Amino acid sequence: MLVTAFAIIRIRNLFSVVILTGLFSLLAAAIYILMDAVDVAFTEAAVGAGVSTVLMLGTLALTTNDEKSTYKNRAVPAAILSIITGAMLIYGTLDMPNYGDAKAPIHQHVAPRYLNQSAQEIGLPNVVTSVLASYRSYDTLGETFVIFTAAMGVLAIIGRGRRRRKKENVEQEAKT
Amino acid sequence: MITDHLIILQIIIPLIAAPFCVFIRNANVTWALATVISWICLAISITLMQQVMVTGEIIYELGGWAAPWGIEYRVDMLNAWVLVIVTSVGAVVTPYAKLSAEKEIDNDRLYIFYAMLLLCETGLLGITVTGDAFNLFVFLEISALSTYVLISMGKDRRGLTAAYRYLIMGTLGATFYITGVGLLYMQTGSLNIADLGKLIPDVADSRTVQAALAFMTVGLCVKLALFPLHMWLPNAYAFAPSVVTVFLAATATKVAVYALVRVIFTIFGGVDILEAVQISDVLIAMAIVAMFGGSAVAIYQTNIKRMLAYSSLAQIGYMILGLSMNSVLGVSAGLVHLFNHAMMKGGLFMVMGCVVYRIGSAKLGDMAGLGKQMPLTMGAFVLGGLSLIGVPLTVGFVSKWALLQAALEKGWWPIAVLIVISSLMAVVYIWRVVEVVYFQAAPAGRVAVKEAPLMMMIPMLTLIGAAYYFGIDGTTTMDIAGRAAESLIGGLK
Amino acid sequence: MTPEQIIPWSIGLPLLGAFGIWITGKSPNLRETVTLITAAIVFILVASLFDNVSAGERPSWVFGEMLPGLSISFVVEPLGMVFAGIASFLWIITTVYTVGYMRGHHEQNQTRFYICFAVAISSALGIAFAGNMLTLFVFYEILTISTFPLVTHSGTPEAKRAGRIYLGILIGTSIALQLVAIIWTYTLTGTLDFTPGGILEGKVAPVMVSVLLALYIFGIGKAALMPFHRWLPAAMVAPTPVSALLHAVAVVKAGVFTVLKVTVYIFGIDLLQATDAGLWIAYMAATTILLASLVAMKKDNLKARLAYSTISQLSYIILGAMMASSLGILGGAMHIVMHAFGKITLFFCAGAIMVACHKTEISQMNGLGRKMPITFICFLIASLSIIGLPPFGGVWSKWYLALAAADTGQVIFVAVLMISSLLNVAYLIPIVVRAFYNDPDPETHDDHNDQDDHGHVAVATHHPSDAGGANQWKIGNLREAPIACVGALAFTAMGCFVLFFYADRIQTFLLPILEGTNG
Amino acid sequence: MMEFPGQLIYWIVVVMMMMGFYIVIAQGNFVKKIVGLNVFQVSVFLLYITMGKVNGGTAPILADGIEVFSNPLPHVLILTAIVVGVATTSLGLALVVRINEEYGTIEDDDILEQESDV
Amino acid sequence: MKRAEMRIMQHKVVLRVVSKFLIPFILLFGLYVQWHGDFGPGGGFQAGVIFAAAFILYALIFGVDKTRQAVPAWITRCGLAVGVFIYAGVGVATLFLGENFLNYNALAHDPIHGQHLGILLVELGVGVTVCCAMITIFIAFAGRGRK
Repeated sequence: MLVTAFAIIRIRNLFSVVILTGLFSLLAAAIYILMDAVDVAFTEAAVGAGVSTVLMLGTLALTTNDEKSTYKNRAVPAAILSIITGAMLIYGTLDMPNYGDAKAPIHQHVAPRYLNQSAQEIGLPNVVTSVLASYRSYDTLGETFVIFTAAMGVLAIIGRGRRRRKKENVEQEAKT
Repeated sequence: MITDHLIILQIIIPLIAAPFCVFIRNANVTWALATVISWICLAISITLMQQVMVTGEIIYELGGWAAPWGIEYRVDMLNAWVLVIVTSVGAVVTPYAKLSAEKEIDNDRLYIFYAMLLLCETGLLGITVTGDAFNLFVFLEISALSTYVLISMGKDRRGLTAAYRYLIMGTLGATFYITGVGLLYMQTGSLNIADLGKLIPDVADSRTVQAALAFMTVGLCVKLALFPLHMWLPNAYAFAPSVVTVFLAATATKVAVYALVRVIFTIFGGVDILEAVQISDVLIAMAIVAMFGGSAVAIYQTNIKRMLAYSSLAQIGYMILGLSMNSVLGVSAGLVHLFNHAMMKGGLFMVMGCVVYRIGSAKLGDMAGLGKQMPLTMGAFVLGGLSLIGVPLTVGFVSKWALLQAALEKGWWPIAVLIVISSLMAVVYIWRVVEVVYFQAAPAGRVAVKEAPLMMMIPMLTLIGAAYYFGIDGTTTMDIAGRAAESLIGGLK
Repeated sequence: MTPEQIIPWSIGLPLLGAFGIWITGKSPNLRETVTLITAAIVFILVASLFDNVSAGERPSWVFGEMLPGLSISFVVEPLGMVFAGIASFLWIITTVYTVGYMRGHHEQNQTRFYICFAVAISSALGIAFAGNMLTLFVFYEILTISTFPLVTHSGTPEAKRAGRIYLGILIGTSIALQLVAIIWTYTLTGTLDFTPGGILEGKVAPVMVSVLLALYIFGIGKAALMPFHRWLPAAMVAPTPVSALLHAVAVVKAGVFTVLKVTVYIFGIDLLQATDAGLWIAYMAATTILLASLVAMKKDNLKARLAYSTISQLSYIILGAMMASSLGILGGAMHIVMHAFGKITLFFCAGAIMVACHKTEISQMNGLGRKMPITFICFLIASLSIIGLPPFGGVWSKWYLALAAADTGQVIFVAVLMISSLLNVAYLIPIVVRAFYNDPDPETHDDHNDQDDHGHVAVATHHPSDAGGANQWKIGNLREAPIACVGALAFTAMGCFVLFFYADRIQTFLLPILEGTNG
Repeated sequence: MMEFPGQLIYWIVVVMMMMGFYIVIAQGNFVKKIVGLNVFQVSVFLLYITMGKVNGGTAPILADGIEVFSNPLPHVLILTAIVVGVATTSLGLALVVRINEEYGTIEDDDILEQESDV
Repeated sequence: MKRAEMRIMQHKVVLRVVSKFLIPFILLFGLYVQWHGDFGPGGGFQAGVIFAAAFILYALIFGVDKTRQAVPAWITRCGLAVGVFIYAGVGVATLFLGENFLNYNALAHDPIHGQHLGILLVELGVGVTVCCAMITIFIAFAGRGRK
């Protein structure tokens, strides 16, 4: 994955970049499965590798395929900023519980109830679904509205009406 | 019965109204719907405010699941206050929106515009009432996405790039925020804000928690456009449709400030985090730079919407300055400025909306001679400008008074002086406009301009009037802000 | 009406009047009647308070709470009573004068002019009756803003430039210095009410007293203490009635009035005496007195000369306040009255000359006294009063000031007062002399527009050259200004004389303000 | 360094996050910025998922005979976050398409140049 | 994907046949994921995406116009709204039944049944919205390309 991410930075051909991003998502999905997050992996594969890639390809089809210039002037400050932020995070990780440690606080406070009692309270085997659709169903409602917003937004931005008018403008410009 | 569910009604009424707009698709009907809804919201928020005053904190368990397991809504003085700010601006903006939006937005998209406006308001309200750190993120995104769309809907193509840049910055900010939430969750196992507040003191010296604080703060500072994370704001405000600018300027950054307050004083309140890790020094420094940078750049702007946007940056600096003083006075100064700035900046941007409606431009040069042609509108501008400067009898004075007092109480002389100097800079940029508007003759080519239509004028005068009403009677607002501040700081000392 | 009710009425009535003026703006006669009636009623209202106050009552009225613990409230006490009395009384006279002047001068936008004027008077009364520093500050700012359109009335680039200086200095000093001082006081004491004997005693370190005092005194830009005096000469581009009432009476007196209020009721004379905090400001005031007089001598433009004279005279009052003795305070307070009558007369004369003969520069006034004898006689009377010669009112205030200076052992201030009186003579009397004894210049008609070497006055008069004749009141070879103008200025000149005899009444009336002090 | 192996996976995640972050701020191409945003977000998702993992646990689907489960809550959160992510991406891309139509380019520098001309 | 490629695809017979064959199965799989989410991985969101994928495939192969004929704009647009209505409606229903918002226990006498029903309904809402959203977004992009 690291290699993929690095390749995304270096490669200038946007088509390849997009394909690599899809690959990156797929790899992430694979890792999710390793980490027992099957639902997430499913979604990531469908969305990250599927929908996003298709949309990006669609965008590229409408715009351009190659990145044009280099942005050396920004590279150094950007790198410094990233490194500082990263260092901050690494600093933060130093006090984290070990990976996979079952005694970490994260597994002690809220989660046990979902695992132990959802069977009685909700009655579904898939705890993720129980949490998603019942315990934290309100988040999911919000999520649905996010998607709704995005879809309406895309309609507003590149829906049909505007394009038609735009085309007339272009024609007019071409004439003059 | 229904009073028990007011909190949730506050959110879901506008939320459900948004898809209705999609069904209706008729611009006028959706507008009427949005207006009615926004007034209902205002009524609800005021009722909530009264309830909170009587009964204290109100808790609502969504889905019937108790707090750390489910998501809860939790309204105290502070939220109720922010709710009132957002809904009252919403209630004034929607009537205003009709004409302005018809002029500046493609008519076949108006229904989407109103849906987005409702969603944006819902998102902001959702951020405000929620007691759950992750739920906050979800509503942050609802409001953010709808904001991007709203900004891009104008006819100026620069609105598109502004929206895009905001999208990048905003998403980065939101991602920073959830990174921070994740780190906190890792250390405590909880996502509930109140619960976190209890758990944090035990793990406060963990480096993870410190990193979490840093990430959440940075993420929210992007949203509230604190210097140096403000780059998205001026263009977004300048090139968005006027009515969108009014709404955003008066609400969006305020809610982000609120979220920051929650993080600092509720989540990290138990450990007096401002002192503990010296964030306050950093915040104060940034706030002061914002105050000066914002005002200084504002002086050189030729687009007045942009000028006001930069002035907003400076005003955000005041708010953050007040909050980072970490005293009851300081925090209440910051909180009261939330409201006050919403009134005056909303009013000023409404003036600009009227100007754009009539002359189709927000450039200073094009506004010459408007003082004669649009006397009421321009009079409102002067009044709003005076408030921005902080002249007595205006809300700006109330905030500045409180802020200065807080600074002096701490014995921070230089800061008091800086506050004063920066408000003098406001004199300069407001003055530039007054001069052009009143003292220059209208350009010869321009067709005679009429006064703004009544439907835009009334909301505009309402906001400006409010800026004076609450300037003359600052006790109500100061009292509420003071109580909110006490409840925040009180938990800490 | 009870005294308590009079307060809101007297402040609110000018505002009502302003509204009435706006409504009747289409018909000049009606409009000016409204102004006059309003002015008269306001004066009657204010005057009716006089007895209550001199009987020791302190009528008060609270408008509302602006900030928690801080209300917009009003209390009438002798000092404010005096100031309000002068402002409202002179408003009537100025209105009469204005009618003549504005019509004679064919000014534009007269309705706006009258409205702003009424608002300015309302805020001056607000300042006079203010019960605490915050209220005072509020009206102080309203006064600044409402007079701004008057300063830029003519709309010329010159006027705009002046307006910018005016607003910049007044708003700048008030927000940057005065407001800070007010808030500081509030954080120290928890109150801003004007209290006999002051509120700061024992609440502030002696060293900081002088810092705080400096913030106040320099923050009150309207008192025109150098180096914040530039706005006053700049404001002379305004029509003369404005210069007369506002920039010789209402605005500048609001400034020194505030200085007195702050000295007496915020700091308390005792505190200032004990700490000597005011001394260096007194030196500043003395410097201002002398420098401004010297500058005045060099000005050829009449209104500019009068403006610098005003600056110099205002510093008398500041000096009186800063000497921190009861005599000084009394002298200062009386000087508010005396100077008001004197200076308004001088400005009226300047305006009359401008209306009748279109002269603005002193060097053009040769022999004018023969054409306008009444005007110049009044000018002489007012000059003598300003200089401080008996039998005119000005002598008393100067007398008290000099006594105070001698009393506090500051001989140098006595000297300053003397020298400045001489300078007064030097810059006022030659005008009269020139007008009466020099031969008139050959008639140069209508060249007054561009004879403006000092850049202070550029009153655009757009009437054709022969229309000037209609503005004059001709009897034989006399060419006086319209009767409304001449009547007004004669009346105020009379006032200078009358005040000479009533000075003791004023003094007894003012004495209670020193309650609560030992000195 | 006892904790070295335990933290290593976080560090890898952090490095990826920062690569994404770098792309967003350093690259001038609008599509690539969005790609960077995706990389950044996916990395944050990974961070959540990694902290939800319990050694020896299985996917949180209740079944007889299994006692140890990984923490389901991060999964839920990330499900939501992924959706939000794709919503943002689609909106961003829509904007890019429009920007390309209006400006004829999707390079930051070119657009800045065009805007400064106006 | 290039526009040219897209157009070529519309003429490949094999693709057309295969996809015609495939699309029903994708739809079926989508439905399975929708209803099976309670037990295994999956749920409304994933199902919605898969369901939409079928239409997207159709659009890729047969062109946007044909897809638009099959699924008119108003259907997807209303679908968007209907989906969120279902979700929010469940919440409102619980409100009317006297419980807190989204407390499914109110939906049936037995809390467990209530929870089942509630989860099923909201997952349906999510599925509908996501599916329609994806189709809308895709068509907006693809529709943009044709000159």
